[in-house]
Amino acid sequence: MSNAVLTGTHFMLGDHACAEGAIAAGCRFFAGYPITPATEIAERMARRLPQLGGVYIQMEDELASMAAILGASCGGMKTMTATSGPGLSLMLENIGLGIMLEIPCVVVNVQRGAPSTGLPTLVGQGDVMQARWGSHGDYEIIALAPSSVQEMFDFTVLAFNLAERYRTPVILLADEAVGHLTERVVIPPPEEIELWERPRPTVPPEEYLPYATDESLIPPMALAGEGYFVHMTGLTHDERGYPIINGEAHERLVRRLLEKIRKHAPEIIRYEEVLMDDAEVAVVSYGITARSALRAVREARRQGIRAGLLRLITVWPFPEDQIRELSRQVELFVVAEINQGQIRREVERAAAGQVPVAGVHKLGGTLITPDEILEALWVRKP
Amino acid sequence: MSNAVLTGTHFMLGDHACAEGAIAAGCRFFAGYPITPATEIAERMARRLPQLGGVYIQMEDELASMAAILGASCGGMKTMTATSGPGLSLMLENIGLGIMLEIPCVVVNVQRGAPSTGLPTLVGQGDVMQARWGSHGDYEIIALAPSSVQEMFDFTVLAFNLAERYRTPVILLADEAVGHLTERVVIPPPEEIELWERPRPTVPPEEYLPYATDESLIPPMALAGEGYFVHMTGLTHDERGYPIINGEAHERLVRRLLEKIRKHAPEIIRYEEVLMDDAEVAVVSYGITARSALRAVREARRQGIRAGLLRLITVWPFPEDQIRELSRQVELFVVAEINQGQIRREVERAAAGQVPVAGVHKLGGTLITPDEILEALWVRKP
Amino acid sequence: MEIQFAGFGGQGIILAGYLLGKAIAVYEGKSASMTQSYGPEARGGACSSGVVVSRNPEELVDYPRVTRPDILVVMSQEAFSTYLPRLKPEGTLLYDADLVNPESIPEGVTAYPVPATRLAETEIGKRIVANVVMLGALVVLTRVVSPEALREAVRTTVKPDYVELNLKALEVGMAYAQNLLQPQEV
Amino acid sequence: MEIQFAGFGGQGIILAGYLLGKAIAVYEGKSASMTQSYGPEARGGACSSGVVVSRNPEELVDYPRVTRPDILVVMSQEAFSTYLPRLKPEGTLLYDADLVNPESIPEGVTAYPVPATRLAETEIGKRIVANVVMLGALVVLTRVVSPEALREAVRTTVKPDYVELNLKALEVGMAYAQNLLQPQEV
Amino acid sequence: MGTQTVTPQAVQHPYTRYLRTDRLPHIWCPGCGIGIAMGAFLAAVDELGIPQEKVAVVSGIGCTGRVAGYVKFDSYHTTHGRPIPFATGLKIARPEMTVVVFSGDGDLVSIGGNHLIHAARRNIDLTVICVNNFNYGMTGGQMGPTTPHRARTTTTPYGNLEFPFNLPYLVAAAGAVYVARWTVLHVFHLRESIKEALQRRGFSFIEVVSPCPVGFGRPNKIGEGLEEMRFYREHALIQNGLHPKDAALSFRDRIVVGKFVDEARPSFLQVLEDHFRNASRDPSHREG
Amino acid sequence: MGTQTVTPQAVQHPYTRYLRTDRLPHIWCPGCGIGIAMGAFLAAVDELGIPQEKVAVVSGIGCTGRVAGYVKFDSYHTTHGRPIPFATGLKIARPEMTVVVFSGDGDLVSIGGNHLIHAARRNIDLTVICVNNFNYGMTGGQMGPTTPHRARTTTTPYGNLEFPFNLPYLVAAAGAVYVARWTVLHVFHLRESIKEALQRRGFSFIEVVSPCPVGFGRPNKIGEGLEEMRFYREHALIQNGLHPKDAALSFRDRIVVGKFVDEARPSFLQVLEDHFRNASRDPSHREG
Amino acid sequence: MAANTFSGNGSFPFWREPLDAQQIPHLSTSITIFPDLCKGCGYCVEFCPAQVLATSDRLNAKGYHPPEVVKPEACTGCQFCMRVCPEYAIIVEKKLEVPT
Amino acid sequence: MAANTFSGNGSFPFWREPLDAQQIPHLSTSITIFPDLCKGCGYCVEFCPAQVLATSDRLNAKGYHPPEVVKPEACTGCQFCMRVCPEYAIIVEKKLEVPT
Ligand SMILES: Cc1ncc(C[n+]2csc(CCOP(=O)(O)OP(=O)(O)O)c2C)c(N)n1
Ligand SMILES: Cc1ncc(C[n+]2csc(CCOP(=O)(O)OP(=O)(O)O)c2C)c(N)n1
Ligand code: SF4
Ligand code: SF4
Ligand code: SF4
Ligand code: SF4
Ligand code: SF4
Ligand code: SF4
Ligand SMILES: [Mg+2]
Ligand SMILES: [Mg+2]
Repeated sequence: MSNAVLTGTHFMLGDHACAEGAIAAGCRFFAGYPITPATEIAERMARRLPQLGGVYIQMEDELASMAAILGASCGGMKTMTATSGPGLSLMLENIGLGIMLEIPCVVVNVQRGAPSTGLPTLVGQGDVMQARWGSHGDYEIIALAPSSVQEMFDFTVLAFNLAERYRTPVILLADEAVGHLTERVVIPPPEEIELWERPRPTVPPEEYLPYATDESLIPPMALAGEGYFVHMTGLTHDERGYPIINGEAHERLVRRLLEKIRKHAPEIIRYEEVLMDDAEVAVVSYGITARSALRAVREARRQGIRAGLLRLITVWPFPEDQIRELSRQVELFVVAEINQGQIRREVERAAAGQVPVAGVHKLGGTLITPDEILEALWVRKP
Repeated sequence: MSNAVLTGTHFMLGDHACAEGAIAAGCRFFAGYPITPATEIAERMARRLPQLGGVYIQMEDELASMAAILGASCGGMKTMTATSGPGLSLMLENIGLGIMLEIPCVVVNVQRGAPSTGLPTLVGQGDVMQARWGSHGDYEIIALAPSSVQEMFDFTVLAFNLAERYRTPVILLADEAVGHLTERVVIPPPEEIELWERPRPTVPPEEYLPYATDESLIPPMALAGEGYFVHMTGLTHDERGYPIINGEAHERLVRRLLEKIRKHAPEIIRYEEVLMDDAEVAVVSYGITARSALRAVREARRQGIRAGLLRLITVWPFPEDQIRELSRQVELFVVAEINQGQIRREVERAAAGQVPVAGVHKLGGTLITPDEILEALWVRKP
Repeated sequence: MEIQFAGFGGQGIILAGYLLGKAIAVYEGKSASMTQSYGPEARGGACSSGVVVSRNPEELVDYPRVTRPDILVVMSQEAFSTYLPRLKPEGTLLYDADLVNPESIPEGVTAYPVPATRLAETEIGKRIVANVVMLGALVVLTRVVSPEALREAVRTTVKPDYVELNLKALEVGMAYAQNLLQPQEV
Repeated sequence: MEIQFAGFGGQGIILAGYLLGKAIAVYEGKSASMTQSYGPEARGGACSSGVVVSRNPEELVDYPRVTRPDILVVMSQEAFSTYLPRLKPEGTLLYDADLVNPESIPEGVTAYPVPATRLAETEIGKRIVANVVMLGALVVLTRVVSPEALREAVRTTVKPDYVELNLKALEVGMAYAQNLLQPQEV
Repeated sequence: MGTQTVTPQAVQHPYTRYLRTDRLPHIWCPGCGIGIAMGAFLAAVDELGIPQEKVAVVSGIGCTGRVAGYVKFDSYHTTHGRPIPFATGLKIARPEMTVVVFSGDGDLVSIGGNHLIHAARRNIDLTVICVNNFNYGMTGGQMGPTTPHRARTTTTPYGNLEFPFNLPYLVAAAGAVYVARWTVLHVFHLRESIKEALQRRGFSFIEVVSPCPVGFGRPNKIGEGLEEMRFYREHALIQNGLHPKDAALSFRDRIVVGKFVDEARPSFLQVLEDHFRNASRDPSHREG
Repeated sequence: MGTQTVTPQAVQHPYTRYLRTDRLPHIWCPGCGIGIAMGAFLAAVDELGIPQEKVAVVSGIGCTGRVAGYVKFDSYHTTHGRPIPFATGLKIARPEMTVVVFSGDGDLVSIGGNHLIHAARRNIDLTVICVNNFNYGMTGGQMGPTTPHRARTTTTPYGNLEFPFNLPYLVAAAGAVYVARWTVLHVFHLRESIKEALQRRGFSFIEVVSPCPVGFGRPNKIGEGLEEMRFYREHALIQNGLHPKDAALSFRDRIVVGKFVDEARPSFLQVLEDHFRNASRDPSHREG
Repeated sequence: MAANTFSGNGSFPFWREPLDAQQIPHLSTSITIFPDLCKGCGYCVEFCPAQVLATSDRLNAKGYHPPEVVKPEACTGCQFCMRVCPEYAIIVEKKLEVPT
Repeated sequence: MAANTFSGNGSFPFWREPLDAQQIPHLSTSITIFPDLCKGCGYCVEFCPAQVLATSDRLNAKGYHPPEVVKPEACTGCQFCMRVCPEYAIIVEKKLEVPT
């Protein structure tokens, strides 16, 4: 187990950094199915996990991969899968199961140009709304968008921590450009990597109610083989985990699942503000595009525009309150993202007509350049 | 073929009316997989289609069902599948393929309580955002929400018409309550049922460019076996249908796919307004819930509240302009839907802070009652 | 107007609702909606159906679920206990006299015992038509629909081989109900 | 500072970018990003890699794709034609003298022919290290990184059995470049 | 002769300790065979003396899928078709546990067919008990991949166009090391067979032919469960060791039962153990 | 002896009229066998004289999946794993067309495995040509369900833990009526076999063993395609009529090829035709 | 054989007094039937190799006719009835004979 | 056998003049090689049953050594080379001998 955490400075591929982040977070089970541009995560896990007594299993498809990481997590392992858009579309039903059963796990989507097979080798950021709404029914999800290779490492660790703490699948919403980028990564010594673990029952099996919660709304999780005889079902269930088919029970359960995330949103939500203090124009961006946005904002400042950057780290939950707050400060929002304007819709909703919202969008295949964003900043008001 | 259109007055199950609507629209191929509460559609098709020389095929799962209706549509048939949330989650990848290849077909989702297996036999309206965003990448979709058994018939016919005219998969977003409702249905004589057909090439094969379009943005579709030697791919493609992997081509293709729907949105979008002329409060609702909303609005009028109903027929494209318009008229929007507030978000965005937006929501299993909506109408401003 | 049928799966509760709804909606041209519900069991579970008739024949029933029935027909003890509290204060109750023991019936409610299952067995020889016997009684006791409309619904719904049987069951129910009413009328 | 490598799949174009990026980012502590791109072919298609070095060593490279390279290294004719127009007006060009025929080089550009593939074949006996020979030349001709950092990158990257070979290739490239510069210096 | 009164504890049904008794009675129809199959499984666990907390049951969706909700083990009622990959993950995480997949023919062979064959191929250490009632019971009796040719169901009102799988053959061809079929009438054979399967390393598969009077008996005019069971009595033929290719079931004809395959091949977890030995020698984590 | 100059038309390659020549050269690597397999298919169509507009080719995603993009038939490049159900719909809509699924082992047997066995079961009238290169070529050489035990790929750096399918056995057990395997070196046998398969009613399956020097040859130290083809020459053994259960491939050992199954069973479309006769007699559309 | 009485507080909430309590002579096997669990499938009666059981006239709460023991002396203790009952409504215990 | 010349405007845009044009005596079979299509896999050379072909020294535009005809008289017209070439770079036609 000595080389579980590769402490030191590396020049590393984004996808590899993600794999190393998972390993550093304690992930010892990876089930996956190859897909460009996420394959390198699987390949790295296939080489690394057996060295650490962990298991890499290549499943027959993404449906199976997602089901397998849920099963292994019920057995107590920290588990992950990685895919791209087409594979994510296949995982959605079981992501819903993970949410309903409250099983911690991490799902990586290295986004590529889409829809359909689209542009397998080229960048896209078009799966943002899918991450939030792709599975049927109502739920809340946590999704993180790394902008650098370092963040591929850091946010993967964070994704595991959030998954464990809130007992929920967490999506690492990367993109091809970050996944296929090679940069310096500093991996800290293990003792400096903070790890959170899922809540576990403190009562004996007779007293254990698998889905009873305190005000945290997060039920402690008994693992298979511990004598708790847990029952988990994707049907609407009561505190014992038993199916109960009526509207009241559903309201109780699903409301708690929603509130579990919403209530903790203030501690989950993360973003970075650059030059926002006195900004009159706020660029909102995330993932690879946030880097272009950063250059654009700096350049705008040089040109005398009071621009700032709000970089989303958690794309979901979306920092609505912060946008609402900023609506009182700035005169314009510019949302830059490689899609038709998915987060722009969220900004529009939160800005609620207080401030105009412009967008810089491409549909995939090429990065948005700093100049393209800069141009939008010059048009203060649409 | 004599009894293809069951002209006359019937007392019919919603699911059965959907099947009859499909048959009346000319659907002769149904591929499906049973799931409550959509199974009765399949069962009806299984009995009826063979009588008409059509084919019912039960596939091994929903992935296969969706792929099969795409394939059969390329062969020139009008095709349909029907499922509920869990099945829809499995169809998403190939719905994306249908959008990318521009294949007309109809996908019925009789929504039930969700997420996950949830409440198989009880109502839900939680798959609205999924219908719009469930498949990876950017696209636009058409989704219709019937409120009565008659509309299960009528909107299925309409769904086929829209699918054919715009060369795109169309979702009939029904719900368990409507699907399992039995009411009077009047089926008109065949000659009174207007049917639209997909555009077909008028040029000989040598001159045919499968994805070249005029200003309609809808390319004419050559069918298999006609000597056009079409090639269709889910990869980003050019006008010949050949793969081309770069950002410009992607921008061109996906932009057209988006604009194909957006440009025609005014003729696609349908809604019904009841008592809206002088309304100060607008209730926005759809599907089964719109019926409660209607009673609530009528009752509110009796009680002296100037309430009106905006009932969505096309949930997607969403009638943003109409909401924007109404924002100048009404003092409050109340959105009633059996989910956490999915369409409420759209109303909020379109209302852009001009008018407050309240919601009456349940998460599934029970209908929203007229009284519950009425109560929200009394609270004029939040 | 709301009519609720309730009993066990297998008793034809759904068909009863369907026939009544069809008679009203198709053969009397009113607007009616019928809903149904059952438990997870494929057989033997609780089962109910409801018919809501619109005040205005031109208008769709706005809220199609039965909330407070005007008429309640129960064919099991469990159904009796579950649904009686929902019956309107002045409502009408029909119950299968052999399957339901109506411990206490609220004042204001008009209650009719109809031994539909027994009548089906003895008069027709087919337990399975108890639901239609009940419908026959219902039509006489409540006049919610005309006998002829109900007959037409039977004719166009059940398999051709069973039409006669079911029409006979209707008559049996009607005749029994007529008798029930007789003393009051005389 | 932007450096672009381009050629065919199989020439080690990606590894060249990686080694350079690693030398800069890890062993000289600057901030550098490396990107790569290739066509749909698994083998033999066009292939390129790019390294962008941040002006400020503390700061992440903001836009990590090469847009206008300061230095261009091409190892195929196709790569030459594709990438030359993007080279900065005052940029530096290295090309494999046997694989590229640089029809016309814009004024302002400093161009160095380096027969890396031939040197790799003749001096090392392994065509496969042409990329590292090219890197050796690059380090001397452009001073974009120190030779020692590059050596360290080689040592920590290639499989142990191949370290010597690659270090030798570096020296061969450096020596060749030294010679190239000599006449100018003298 | 005389009457003896015993304490209630003494007449506990042997299955009681393995059941979530607060959820009984179960929802299965009169004459449904799933309860018999579940009982045989409980008896097998009991007789093997496997510690209760070391057993996990994973089901998909369907009438049979409800088994997970009744057994008092760690039990998971997953999504339709996915119990096998879920169980695969669970087993790898908890190799010391006995992980059993208990589900229906539609769940395991229709929507879940791919996982079934791949699990057999990789010889993952699971026992799969598949209740074959020739239809989708839960959704009301539609045809499925085991429905006999020409049989009637709600989606084959004119008779089934398709041909059913011969499950033992399919699973054997995919790589299962233990394959058997029994009807629920063969309740003792079934129990013994489950015991054997639970003791094997690798992928074992038991098909349990079972009456579904509602979904299959009624539309095919077979009648109630009792008639179906009588049919098993008259038509079942035990042929242990028969090559599974000859074990096809046909509609209302001979029912071949028995143990068809019982072979040794290194299981996934066995190979994995070796593998760790190799892998842990590889220190490579170069990024080049 | 002498030189004759002929017109360009005279030296058209016989495949040219079946190719989208504006898309050539294809993207396959030097030594890749997919081009050979595609050629054999084109030759088969040509020799059978099937009208070009009556042939449709459906592929999934993968190197082999690119076939749909090169052949000048109605051709569909669908999603990964789904060409068979897509083709099923197409064939039912266009029964007069010859519908061929041409795809890779990963596409058809890994993610698409369920459709493969169900298509075989229902004996739908399709010919499936599966290029087995023992790995996922397109994504850069990962293991798949045909990768030999212990073989190395990018996701089995210590050797493959799992066991591969014996594809002919699997597909035969599922119900295919025509099953054969050839290597691309057996290019004439392959062509003849494809001709046979195209003439059969029902589900036919041909496995084509093919070199993938990049994804499989290199990591397994086999070398280039040429070495792989030499291996086929030395190790292939034609055994027509062999029971498919004995046709397993093992790593670097004998390669059994031949036609293993050629049986008659009513195809899906044949049964459907009968069915219409029955069904059209049923006027029922009662809603009760 | 012993007929067992069991009324209440055990784990199966629906278990009531066995139908045949007090009626059956005790041998070395005891058969306990919980009639209210029965769904009347008839398997126990049909497949008892010794015709020990018969369908009773009594209707249980669910409306089914549970079995009763009619030939106790013939019982071999094979437990087939217990194993084949889908409702776990029968218990057969093999015991040493307990003299009264 | 005839060696064919083909330059341009056909359907394969990359087909150029055959490598061996003008060099080969014509028999009843003609072999046409399109060297610029070749990716140098060596299959045609290796598996020609009559060793008619050999790898040439020439490098084509893609950097591969295409085959050349070295023993034309041995060609049996079996077409194996044509069928096994993954690039469709060889055409073998069987013809009636055409006297010059
Ligand atoms: C994705 C999905 N598709 C369909 C269903 C609906 N469904 C539930 S159970 C079932 C079939 C069950 O059949 P089987 O596995 O044979 O179990 P049985 O009920 O016969 O025991 C189906 C189709 C579902 N729950 N999820
Ligand atoms: C849903 C989905 N998952 C994964 C992929 C990535 N993918 C593309 S091709 C392929 C494997 C192809 O292997 P095979 O079918 O054997 O074809 P080959 O390239 O070997 O010819 C994979 C995994 C995808 N496109 N879609
Ligand atoms: S429907 Fe069939 S399988 Fe389901 S419980 Fe009833 S008898 Fe059993
Ligand atoms: S990667 Fe393999 S299968 Fe793909 S083109 Fe190259 S050799 Fe062929
Ligand atoms: S134990 Fe055996 S013999 Fe005794 S009653 Fe039961 S089945 Fe009959
Ligand atoms: S086997 Fe059980 S359920 Fe069936 S009749 Fe006997 S006691 Fe009743
Ligand atoms: S046709 Fe046959 S003999 Fe002639 S060159 Fe080709 S392979 Fe050799
Ligand atoms: S077979 Fe074709 S590609 Fe291969 S060497 Fe011969 S001509 Fe070249
Ligand atoms: Mg079943
Ligand atoms: Mg492959």
